[in-house]
Amino acid sequence: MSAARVTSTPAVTGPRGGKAASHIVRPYGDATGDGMVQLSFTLPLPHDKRAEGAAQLFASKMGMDPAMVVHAKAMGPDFTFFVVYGPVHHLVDTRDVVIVERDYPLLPPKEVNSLIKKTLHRPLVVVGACIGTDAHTVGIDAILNIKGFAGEKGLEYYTEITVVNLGAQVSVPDLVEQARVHRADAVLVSQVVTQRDAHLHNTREMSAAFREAFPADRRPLLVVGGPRFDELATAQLGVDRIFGRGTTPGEVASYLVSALVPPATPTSTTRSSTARSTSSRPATSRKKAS
Amino acid sequence: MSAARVTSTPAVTGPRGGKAASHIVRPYGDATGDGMVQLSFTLPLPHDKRAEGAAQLFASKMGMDPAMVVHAKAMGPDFTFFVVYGPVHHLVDTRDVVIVERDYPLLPPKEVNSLIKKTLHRPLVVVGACIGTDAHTVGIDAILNIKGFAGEKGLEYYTEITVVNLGAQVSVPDLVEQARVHRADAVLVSQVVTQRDAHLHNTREMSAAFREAFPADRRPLLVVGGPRFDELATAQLGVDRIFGRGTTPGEVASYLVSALVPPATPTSTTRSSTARSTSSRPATSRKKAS
Amino acid sequence: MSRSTTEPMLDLDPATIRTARSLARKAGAPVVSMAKRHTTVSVERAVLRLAGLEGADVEGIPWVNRLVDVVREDAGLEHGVSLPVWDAMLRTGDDLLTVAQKAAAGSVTFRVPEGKDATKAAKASRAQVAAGIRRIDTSRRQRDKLIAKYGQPPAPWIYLIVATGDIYEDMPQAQAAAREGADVIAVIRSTGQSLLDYVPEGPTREGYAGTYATQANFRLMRAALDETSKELGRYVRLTNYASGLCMPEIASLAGLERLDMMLNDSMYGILFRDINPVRTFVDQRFSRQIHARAGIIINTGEDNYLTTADAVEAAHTVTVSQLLNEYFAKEAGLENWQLGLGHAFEINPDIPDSFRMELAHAMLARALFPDAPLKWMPPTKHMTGDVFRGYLLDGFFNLAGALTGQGILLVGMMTEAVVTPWLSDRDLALQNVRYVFNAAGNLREDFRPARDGYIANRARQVLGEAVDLLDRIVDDTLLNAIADGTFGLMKRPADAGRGLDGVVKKSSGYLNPATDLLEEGATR
Amino acid sequence: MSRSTTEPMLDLDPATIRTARSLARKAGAPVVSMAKRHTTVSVERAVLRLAGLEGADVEGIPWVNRLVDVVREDAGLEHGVSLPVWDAMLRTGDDLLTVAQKAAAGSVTFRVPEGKDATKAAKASRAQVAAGIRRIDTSRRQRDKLIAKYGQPPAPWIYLIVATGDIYEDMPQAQAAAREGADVIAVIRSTGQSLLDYVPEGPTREGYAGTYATQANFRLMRAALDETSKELGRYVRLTNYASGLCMPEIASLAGLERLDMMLNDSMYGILFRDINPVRTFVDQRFSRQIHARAGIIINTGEDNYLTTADAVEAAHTVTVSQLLNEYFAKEAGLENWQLGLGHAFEINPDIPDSFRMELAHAMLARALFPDAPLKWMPPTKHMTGDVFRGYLLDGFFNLAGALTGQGILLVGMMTEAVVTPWLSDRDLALQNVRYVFNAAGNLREDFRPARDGYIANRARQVLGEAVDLLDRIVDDTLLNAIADGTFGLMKRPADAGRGLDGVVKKSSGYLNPATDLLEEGATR
Ligand code: B12
Ligand code: B12
Ligand SMILES: Cc1ncc(COP(=O)(O)O)c(C=O)c1O
Ligand SMILES: Cc1ncc(COP(=O)(O)O)c(C=O)c1O
Repeated sequence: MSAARVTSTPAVTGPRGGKAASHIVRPYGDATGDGMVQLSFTLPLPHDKRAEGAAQLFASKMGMDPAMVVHAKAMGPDFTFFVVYGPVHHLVDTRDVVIVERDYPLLPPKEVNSLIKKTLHRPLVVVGACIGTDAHTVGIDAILNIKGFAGEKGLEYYTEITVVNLGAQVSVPDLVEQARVHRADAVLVSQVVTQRDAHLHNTREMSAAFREAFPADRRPLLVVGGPRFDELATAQLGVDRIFGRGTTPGEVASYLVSALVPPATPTSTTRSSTARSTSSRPATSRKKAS
Repeated sequence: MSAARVTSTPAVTGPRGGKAASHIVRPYGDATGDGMVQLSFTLPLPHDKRAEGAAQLFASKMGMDPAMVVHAKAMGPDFTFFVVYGPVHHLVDTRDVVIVERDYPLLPPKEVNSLIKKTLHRPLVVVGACIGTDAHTVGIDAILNIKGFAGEKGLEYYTEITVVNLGAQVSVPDLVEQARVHRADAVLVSQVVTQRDAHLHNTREMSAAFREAFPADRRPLLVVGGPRFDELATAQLGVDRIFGRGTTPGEVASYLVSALVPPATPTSTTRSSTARSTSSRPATSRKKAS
Repeated sequence: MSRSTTEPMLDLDPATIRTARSLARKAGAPVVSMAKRHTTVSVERAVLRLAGLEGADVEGIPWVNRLVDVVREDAGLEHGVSLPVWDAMLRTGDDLLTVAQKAAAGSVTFRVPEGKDATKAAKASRAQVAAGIRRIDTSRRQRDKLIAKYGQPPAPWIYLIVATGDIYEDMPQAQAAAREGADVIAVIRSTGQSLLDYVPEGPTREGYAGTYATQANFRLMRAALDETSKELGRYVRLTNYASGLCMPEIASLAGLERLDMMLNDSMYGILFRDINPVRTFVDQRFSRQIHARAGIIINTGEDNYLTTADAVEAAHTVTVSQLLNEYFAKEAGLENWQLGLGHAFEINPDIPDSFRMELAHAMLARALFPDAPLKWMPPTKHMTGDVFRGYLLDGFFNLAGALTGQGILLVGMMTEAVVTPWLSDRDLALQNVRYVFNAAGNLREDFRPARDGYIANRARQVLGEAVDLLDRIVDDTLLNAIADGTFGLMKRPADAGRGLDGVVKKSSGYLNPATDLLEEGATR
Repeated sequence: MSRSTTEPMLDLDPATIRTARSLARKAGAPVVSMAKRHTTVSVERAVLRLAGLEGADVEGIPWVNRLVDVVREDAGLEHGVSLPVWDAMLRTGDDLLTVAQKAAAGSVTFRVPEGKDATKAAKASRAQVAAGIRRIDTSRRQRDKLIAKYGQPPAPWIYLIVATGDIYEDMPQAQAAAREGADVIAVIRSTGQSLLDYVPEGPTREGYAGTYATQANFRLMRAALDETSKELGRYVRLTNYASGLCMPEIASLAGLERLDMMLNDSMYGILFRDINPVRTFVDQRFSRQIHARAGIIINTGEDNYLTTADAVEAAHTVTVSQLLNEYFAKEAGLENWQLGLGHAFEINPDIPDSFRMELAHAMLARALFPDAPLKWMPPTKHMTGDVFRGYLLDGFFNLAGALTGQGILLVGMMTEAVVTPWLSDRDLALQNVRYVFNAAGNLREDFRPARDGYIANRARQVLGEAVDLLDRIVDDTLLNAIADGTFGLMKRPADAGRGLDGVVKKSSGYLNPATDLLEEGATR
């Protein structure tokens, strides 16, 4: 069977300037600098020439020039679907890109365990849940359950981490209560449903409740995750860290020790400016944001 | 078989404001005003967090906010492909949309024929060709051949139109020569290959040659067509009319009589400002642009 | 694709199939008898709804909730609500609504009547509930009439979802979807509804990723689709969800308002909403009795298991669940044509021969339940933000549906991993269905898996594993199997989960006129 | 998908197949004898190229063109260039390049030698041309060695196009495509090249929608792919186009530079480039003799007909053309494994059963040419700007390829109707191929069209129409059929079209050492 050979790990060598030193990039269709993109959308207009013109105008407002309306299809009498191709003039300077760098070393489970043991002298307690009416547990389970994710074992596998997984549809008061009962060092919350910004509302409600329920120096570390979060939004949401699409348990474990356990090995000091900025725990128990 | 019932002529009634009187529109994902679009492109960057950030930044420059990078895939070591979803803040005022309105009445073949007969007293001569190295004849043939397009017969079907179809790969000098030999009233040129703007270069070369070869009042009407032309570009390209994607022979025939034959019935006077503006033929033989 | 063409043969051993069915019966029977020994607050509220009690108090708490709560406080629920309530009505001369209002106000108290009082109360309650049952019968006859008039759409029925959260947005979107070719419209429910221990009242406009199921919303949408059915000359079916803590009430409302299909799985609420298993099985039995009476087609939820468990490893759990769902359904009076047993195209597409394995699983279901419509669910778990790949995958899902003769095709959306479906997603998705069925629907004639080939062997293997698992379940009880994470890897012990406090053991004097009418097939 | 599985049977009548082949021979034979009676300027230039004449003058006009033009002026071409040129070399003692330069400068004149001079010139030319033929033989041996070392990739071979217009861009893109899974890389030619009556010289960077085919470009790309073959442990084939006015020269350069496959159709240039039919058939015969010798696989162009004619109505013209291409190829010495006969997935996807009809056509080709690799071309005509729909259609094209065991799969691009392929289009397209072959490649085992079913009937019908058409062609001659618009609806009379003035009737004293060596299978 040929599929065995058609490997899924292509290795394209950039034809023109793929390796260019420049920080300024534009989309690449078939040649460096051509800026080509594909766009599709619906306009609430009946399909006619004017609608196609409106689609073109809209695409040109997005920076496509010339915007080629290559497909237009009526969807009933009031809507038209468009596919548009063309070059976009915007440039991106990769130095302007703000991301949450991994500002902690990735540690294997063994090291995580021994760090906790050596420094905390007790297991680190993690309470996890899907809050609100969200019942998507696969994501949080991927982080917490032994089975894990992407070949990495989940936090339950770590001998020095005690995991309390509350499951789905946990109300915020229940979560706060359970965190108190289990003396949680960290609370891990998952939010997958994002319609009408449900994930943002729920997260803010959750962080406010913890802030109210705990004195600043006793509040557990607040971590949220889910496929549609902006990892930069920690300050707005009042949490300590956000994890997005494709997070692995090892990353979370490594982050937790770096945040909760004084480091045994020196770690990078280029922490993102937002991380932990909302926390006011003593630096001994948690590494402060720089 | 169910497919027979799944008709291809849906008739969606706009849930929210599909019929709103407003001229201001935005894309519609699942609700009026949500502004949602889908975008895909490649950046010449290796796939990592920074590249995803760059994709997000690029999309936000296009007006998406928040821009959700929902898919990122390495294509070799130097390129990453992205799919981005999100709402765009740009609005389109449909009154700003400039289109080439059909500024002539659509006439059935019979009327076209009788108009020519009555007024010109001789057949109208049309010379058609694909110029340059373009060998895509299907488009021009759709307009010229009897067989036609989209259920409409081509110009050869019109008893009062004489069609000389030169086929593909015709050089500009040959075209000018043939137009002279056949005393063409109109020259119809097709351009389908658009790579490196071949269609624009070829069209400009063609119109310049005709301008040089003919005195202004004897120059044939110059019409170009092809799937990627901007119908508004007549002035830049030096032609009298441009036809795009999905043109039908009936439209072309109707245009030709309206442009070349004094109207028997009064037609609309709201001609687009660019149409025929480059012509200086006497108004008796051609209707002038307003 | 015509049903008359030679069915591809899997050559399954009929004895094994019989074994599987009898094991399912053995595994299910204890649960049924447990269900018969209990009632729940929602079952009792459903009885009141059938008796015609509608509306809610100023806080939006339905009168049925108010009434059942007070009865429970005053007299307990072991005897059901009917005896205490109709006893009170007879005593006060008030109608049902007035008694409910008085109960809420604390101006009436309830007792369990005895002797003649009990007989009178029983009779009165039966008469009043029977009127509700007759309304269900009328709805069913009306549906039958419309279908007789318009004709049945050929299989598979195209099933599309609307999910705006606002019934007034849902209606035109549903009508549009019907015009575009949908045979069935499902109105997705708001994420939170299944955890509410009451059914919201009135038309609603603010659901989350779905619209609340209310009697008023049912009525509005049914009317909208009746209008469109007329316009199209084709009966457009309406679907909702008989799940969550109010399953019996929702089922009753569906019967009254002529919904045509209901999502109704025997274990979904347990596994995916953490609803108490006993509560679920009790509620489920009542709901299915209603569905049976109402001529509603149920859709079961085996597809859900494959979103949390692996579709290859857990393939046999789907089969087991289908057999259990079948047993519970039949026990409740449903017929084969009402069993939209669920299964899904959820195998990791990177696995070699994944498509053929999908065919094997789909054909196994087809072979085991030849007379059930089967509901074929599209890929969700392995959909990603790569919408192009997603569109292709949905095309192969459609092809599998065509090749294996599925009855109900839930149309897949390329944006599955991104957003709830957009208008254009539905349009593109229907275009995909159209292409596949039009271009390749009849390919089924040319599809003849070898009797000993990959597909037949895989089907036999899954059936074998299903029998083994059923064997173990019979040994250890179904409730324990559920507690152990057998289904969808979710562990749900029988003594945990929501709604347990709404479960009540029946006394020997328990009366439920609705159940009686349903089980007797009576109209008065 | 493994070739060993039971081939689905079409049950075609062997007698009809024999009739079809013998009619094709009858239709083609007059054209072959016409071809044998003529030579062309390009055939003569190819002889000089085989003799080692490379390079161009300051204006970029290749020396072979300069030389042939002067010879033609001085002595006519009826005798071929070889006698006059080697006669001049023997007379002047100059080497080939010097003679060419002198000819261009007008400092040498040519004559047709006679008697002993003729014998000497003939001998000398044969010796020098034989060296070129031996270089072709060496290339072929080297290819065989590499394939022996790396092994043959399993069918279908994944065929990808690069088309940047710049050989230095093409190289890394081709290498990338190979790493992503391509077995065959085709470098598309610039739109204008086929109309040039000379082969450009040197590496080129400015093609239009494709890159010029030059000897230097061939060499550069072959080296780049050899490097990648080594890296991947898999022989990556290189393809170009032996078409247009320089077909014989391009074929010769391909043989010399170890290209592995060449687009080379007997009628493409006539129909789609308006090249004179006689010119084409003469050039084609010589080209194919070279390809036969070089072990090059040809790809024919039947797919093109379906872009101008309707794929259902004109299905039989594809079959007819395949049979003619086969006849001409065999006559020129090509073997079955070298016949990449073309066909395409171009039926309007809105037609009912379009996919099954595609299968019927593809299986017909498979059944008629069981030992030829067959080149399966993706949808182009019915692709639109709806790239989602296009991606789905390409998926079904891939599936048809898998189900019918095609040998060479030209990968379809979702942007077909929009732009020449982007980097991401190729990546997405390969992902599509991977999914289909991985998930459903083996479905071929389960695909058994009934002997009297839709598919078999359609195949029989097309074969019947092909036989009828061949009958008419035999009656009326192939040249007239071409003039009448039989193929691709293009009307091309035998006395029109480009390059006619480059056709020369051979005299009785005509000499072509290359043809002699090729026909004799000699090396000296
Ligand atoms: C599986 C699934 C379900 C299952 C859930 C089973 C379960 N027990 O989890 C079932 C079938 C029950 C279900 C139901 C519904 N679903 Co659902 N479902 C999905 C599906 C197919 C996959 C989600 C998933 O499991 N992904 C795999 C995991 C591993 O990825 P992940 O969640 O992103 O997690 C990773 C990271 O985000 C991160 N992470 C996530 N959480 C956390 C937390 C922490 C602390 C950290 C550190 C990291 C982290 O780490 C994980 C590993 O990398 C998606 C579609 C899709 N393909 O994405 C729809 C989807 C999520 N569902 C959706 C909806 C709307 C629903 C319903 C509400 C529909 C309805 N109205 O009935 C219901 C109700 C659910 C509810 N009340 O919440 C929508 C959400 C739309 C939106 N953006 O708002 C989606 C996108 C489908 C769609 N397009 O409509 N669903
Ligand atoms: C058919 C086809 C061919 C056939 C052409 C046969 C023929 N005799 O015409 C063949 C196989 C020969 C061919 C070859 C090539 N093709 Co081609 N081909 C196509 C294809 C599949 C369809 C084009 C078509 O027939 N459309 C149908 C007609 C009816 O539509 P139309 O041309 O738009 O015409 C309509 C309107 O535009 C308008 N119109 C057009 N002309 C005129 C003129 C006038 C006066 C008026 C009034 C109106 C009018 O009216 C018509 C009816 O509505 C397209 C892909 C696609 N699906 O679009 C590629 C495509 C056009 N080809 C392409 C290319 C690159 C080539 C090649 C150059 C590839 C190569 N390097 O070998 C070659 C060489 C051709 C050359 N020298 O020009 C590219 C062009 C890319 C670009 N945008 O620059 C495309 C888009 C494919 C791709 N994605 O790469 N091709
Ligand atoms: C079988 C079944 N029941 C019910 C539901 C709906 O769930 P909820 O009860 O949350 O509305 C689903 C969701 O897909 C389902 O599959
Ligand atoms: C058979 C065949 N030959 C040649 C070509 C290339 O054409 P050109 O001669 O214009 O390079 C094609 C184009 O697809 C083809 O199909």
